[in-house]
Amino acid sequence: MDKSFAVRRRRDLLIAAVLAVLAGLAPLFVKDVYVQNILILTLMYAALSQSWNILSGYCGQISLGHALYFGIGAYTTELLFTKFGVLPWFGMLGGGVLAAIIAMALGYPFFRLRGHYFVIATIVIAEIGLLLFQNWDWAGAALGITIPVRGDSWLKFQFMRSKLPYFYFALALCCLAWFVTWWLEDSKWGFWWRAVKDNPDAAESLGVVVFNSKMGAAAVSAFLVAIGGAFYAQYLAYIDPESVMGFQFSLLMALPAVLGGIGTLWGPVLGAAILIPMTELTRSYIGGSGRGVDLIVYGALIVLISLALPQGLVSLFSRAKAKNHVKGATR
Amino acid sequence: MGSDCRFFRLYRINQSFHSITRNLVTGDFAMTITRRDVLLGATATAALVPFAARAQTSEVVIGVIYPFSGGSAQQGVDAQKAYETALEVINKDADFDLPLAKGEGLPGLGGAKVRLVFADHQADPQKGRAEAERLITQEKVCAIIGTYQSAVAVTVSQICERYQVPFVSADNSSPSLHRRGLKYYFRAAPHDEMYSAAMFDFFDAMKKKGTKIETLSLFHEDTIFGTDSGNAQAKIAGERGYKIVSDIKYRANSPSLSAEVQQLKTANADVLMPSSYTTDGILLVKTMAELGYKPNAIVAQDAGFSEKALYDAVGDKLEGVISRGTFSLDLAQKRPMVGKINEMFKAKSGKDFNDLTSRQFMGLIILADAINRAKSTDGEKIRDALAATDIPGEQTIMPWKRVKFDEMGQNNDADPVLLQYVGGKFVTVFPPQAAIAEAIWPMK
Amino acid sequence: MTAQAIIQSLASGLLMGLLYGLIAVGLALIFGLMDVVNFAHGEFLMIAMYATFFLFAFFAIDPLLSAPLVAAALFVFGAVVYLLIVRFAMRAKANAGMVQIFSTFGLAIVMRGLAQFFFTPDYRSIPQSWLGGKTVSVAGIFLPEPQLIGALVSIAAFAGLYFFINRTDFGRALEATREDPGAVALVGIDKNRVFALGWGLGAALVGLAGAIMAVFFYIYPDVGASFALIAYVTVALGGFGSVFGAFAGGIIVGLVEAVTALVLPPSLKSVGIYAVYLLVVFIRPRGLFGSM
Amino acid sequence: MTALLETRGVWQRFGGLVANSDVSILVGRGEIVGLIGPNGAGKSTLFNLIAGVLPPTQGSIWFDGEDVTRMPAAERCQRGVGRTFQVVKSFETMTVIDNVIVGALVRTTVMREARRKAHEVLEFTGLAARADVLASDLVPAEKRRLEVARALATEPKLLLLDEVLTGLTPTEAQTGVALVRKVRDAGITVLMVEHVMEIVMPLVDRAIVLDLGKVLVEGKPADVVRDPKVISAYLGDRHAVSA
Repeated sequence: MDKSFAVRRRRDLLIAAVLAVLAGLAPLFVKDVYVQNILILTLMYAALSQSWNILSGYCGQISLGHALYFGIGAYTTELLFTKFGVLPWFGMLGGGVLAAIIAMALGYPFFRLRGHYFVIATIVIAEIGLLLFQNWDWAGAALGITIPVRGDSWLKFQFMRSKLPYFYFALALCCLAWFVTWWLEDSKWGFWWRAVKDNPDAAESLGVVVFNSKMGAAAVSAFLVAIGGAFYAQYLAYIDPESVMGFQFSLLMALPAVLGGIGTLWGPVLGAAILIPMTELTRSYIGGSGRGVDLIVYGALIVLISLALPQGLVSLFSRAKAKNHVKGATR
Repeated sequence: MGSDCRFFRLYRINQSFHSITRNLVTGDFAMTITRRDVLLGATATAALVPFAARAQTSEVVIGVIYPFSGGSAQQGVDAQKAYETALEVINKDADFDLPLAKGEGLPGLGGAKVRLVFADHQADPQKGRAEAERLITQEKVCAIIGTYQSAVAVTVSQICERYQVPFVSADNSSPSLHRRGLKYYFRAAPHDEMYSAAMFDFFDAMKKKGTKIETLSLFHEDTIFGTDSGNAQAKIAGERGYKIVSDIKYRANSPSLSAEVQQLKTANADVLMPSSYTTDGILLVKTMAELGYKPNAIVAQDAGFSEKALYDAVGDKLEGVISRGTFSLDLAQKRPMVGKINEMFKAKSGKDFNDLTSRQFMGLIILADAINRAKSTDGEKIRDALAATDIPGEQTIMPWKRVKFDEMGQNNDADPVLLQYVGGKFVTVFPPQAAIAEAIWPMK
Repeated sequence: MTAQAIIQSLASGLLMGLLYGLIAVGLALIFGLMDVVNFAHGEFLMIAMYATFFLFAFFAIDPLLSAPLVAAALFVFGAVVYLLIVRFAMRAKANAGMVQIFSTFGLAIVMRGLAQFFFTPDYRSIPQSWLGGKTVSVAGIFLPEPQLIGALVSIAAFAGLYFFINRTDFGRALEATREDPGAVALVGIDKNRVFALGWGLGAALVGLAGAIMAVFFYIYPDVGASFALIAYVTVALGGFGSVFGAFAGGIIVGLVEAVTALVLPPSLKSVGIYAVYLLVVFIRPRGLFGSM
Repeated sequence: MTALLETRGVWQRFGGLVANSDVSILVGRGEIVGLIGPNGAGKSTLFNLIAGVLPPTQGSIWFDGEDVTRMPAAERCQRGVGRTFQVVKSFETMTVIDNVIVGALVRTTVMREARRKAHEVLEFTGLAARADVLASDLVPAEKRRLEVARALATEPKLLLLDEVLTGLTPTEAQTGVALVRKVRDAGITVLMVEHVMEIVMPLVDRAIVLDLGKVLVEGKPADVVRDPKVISAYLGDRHAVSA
């Protein structure tokens, strides 16, 4: 039994490595920048969703306010860069650390809340953040921050036309988020989180400090999401409060995990790989009509998938296996 | 993941098929390749053999980026009608004294027809940018025009700069846009500082005639448009010695504006200066009526206050409101083509030209004219042609002196006008050379 | 700031708050019945406003008269949404919370798309109606008639709801189903029927709110978004599932909004609402009147 | 025999309601102690106080020579207090083995070690064959056993069992009784709350009877059962009458 478990973990790692290599080779075949852009966004949302999944999927604290951390990552990086000339790489780390600290500071009161009270508190705090940035003149308020792009530079992490550096960064971020999840899944933290999600009282009785577990999950999750935010800001070279802190980001972090399979290792990647190209393509090819057809298609898909596959698309893969499993076990 | 890979493959095949057929038809290979691109592998369209753009092109493709879904989808829909009207003028023979109106298509490119490709940016800068990139690399557009939201114009113009494709900012009014040192950015219409300056010129003129205008209330929404407009107004008011008695920045699409209106009422300035989109404009006027606030005068920064929907809803309460604009149907009296073109637009949209749609129309005409003069679909040549643009005001549908871009791509000769809403329509009241009536002051 | 201005602000806030309560109560009712948060609640409001608008535009029925019609239409709509979507969402064994959040959220997007498709994204509003633009002025305090009537309708609706839940057979069935859905099956109550009726009732209430909102608000496919978050905060503030909580929550939200706009820049006025929500749940994690 | 657990004059009030008044009990090392009493006697409240779910209104609780009165549950678990729940609280989306690993992780952070330990406990509790089944797929009796297994994985000195034997079929109950004995033989002290006297009396070394929040009688099971005070306390309670 131990063996089968270890084998499964190794298999996951192997699949991930193969996928990462294949993804890394993709630009050899995909020359179209529009498609490259979709790939980058897919990888970025996969990474974000994977990070969101740590707090909301594994630890069960459903956050619809992660846009706050995304925005903090973006703003920290760009404020440091445009106001003080700090290289984005440091800003990115700084943003991550700041987001983690804020996540823990907020966790202190928030983690007492349960269910919808918690969800609404997360939405509300992200809204507050958005409103504050919208009114913060030093940070550009609604005008946002335009990042001066003066040519290709790895040091400043900016590139005029080539999308490849961004692509590989997004890929690396996605791999990082996946690997962190993979690694934590079979660790004290991973077990604690799942226990807290399923039953906090029982977890507490087994020596799990529920509060600390949630704090740990929040910090890791916020850190990774903020890195994503910093990346997005560099990629877009322009940020304003609505476009980095809007509610839509909180949703776009949650949706891939929900569609793919919440609280699973592969769910967010799978969900993002389907959802993001779908949203982009529906908008590009049927959105120009101004008649909302893209919204209808997109919304209907969310309804159908969440009703038909409550455990996400990964359950399609594991269903056959699970059947064997139960059979074997009852025998 | 299998299904999704397949999905991509199908999609790519479809794409290349698309581009191949398009290239066969149009022979339009506008992309150039730099050595760095090759080294980095980001050859964009390297799969396609690069050719120099040819003079003989049967079709010129222009990208149009607007919000077609979400809260401001209506602006996108209206814009589409405006551009289609301009397209008709360009591609068909029309007897107007406008560039390209006579004869079919672009004579400079052997009568090539202009084709528009519409894209939806959903008011999201990232999506705007992605669409701009798609239009440039896949649809092979030779120029882009847009975008309604200023925030989207920021990213779209960045992408255009990188690909050296001209961007015509038809209807963005944020002054920060042209000050970023972009070579490929052009705006024929005025920006908010010019608009605001016109308002204050008007106030100065009114004061000379003995009207009491000392205090102002600013009322602006909190996105880029309202913030820029509010800043510009506050700055000029300070310079010219007007006192701002209340400066209210409010959240766009608030469920209620009672508190805001209450403060405006308490301040009771000589002039109320709103910068609001349609939704908030409707709510503002209704709330003012409900709370019994009748300002002496309203001088609005366009946007919602030039929309038909707003006057349909609350027009009865707006008798005498003044809005800035760049367009006036009054011009039809002097220039009959303005009325005729307006009828063309009305047939498509059911609406008269307003400040936005007229700018959109004019933007495309100016862009097409430049392409025609460039005799090429090459981005740099079009850019040079745009930079050399000099169209006299009479050959536009606008009350402008002329269209000529400064080194930042801004047309400083686009004189704004102030229009007053009287008896269900707009009357030009300022500047004097365009005015056909005296302003009614105080309103109603 | 004069005393009169302050009183005016508070009065406006109170009237608006009662309307917020009316908008939110359907959400509270449905949650109380079956622990489901309808994330398409704002879109329910949106179609109610459109219904009112079209009844006015095509048949010249004043919003005040069409309110019951709109409520009835929304009742049917709510029940259908339950039977077609929510019923299945509730069957999910795993991730039940997620499934109902995202199925109703997806519905919200579809409804916006459909509204755009059928009604165009143009902004509508009802220019002339019995109440529109009329105002009662008491000692210099202006009380807009639409909001005033809206507030009265809200109070009446809450009173009616209270009577309905406590005094009628259906109300008792509702209450019993809420307490023990398994047990009511034994006494012959069809759980699905009660839930469908509950959804209908919740939607009818938001329909009522929509009809009144249509008098003084603009209407377009995204209009629900302006109210959705306020409605959730209102319900959570009062305590999920508590009908009285929604009433109190609405009043508090309205007043806090008005007061915040007096002391902070108005663009930050929702920050006041959000801050009060956070403050309340930190002290009472189940909201003011939440009992679960 | 030194006391492993001691409560000294513990009171617990919920508003006006007094659930425990002045309860002082001792549990010695290696004992199996039964905590019994009719409905509403305050057994569960006392149990929760000992497990650390909430602190008592008044009085103190000592475990292994240390005052743990205000110590949170997780920390008590680290000190060696393991517990089960009256209404089972399995981690439903996790497999049986993963449920137990959570417990084992209190003593080690090395996953391989925790997994080994978990397998060991599953063997011990007879759940080894079900290791890879989801907890939600277990039958009720198995879920009870899983709770015990999970608690055992934390290597407790004291195991608190909350009505683990109630509601089982006679065969299942017998297996349960055997398991509790086995646990004690492994050197773990057991304090079990049971409502139904007849099940526990043969099993426990000592019984403490609570009634109306107070300790009514304490002693050898045989003596307790015969005590008139106990009989009258249980009178009217249908389980006791049937017994």
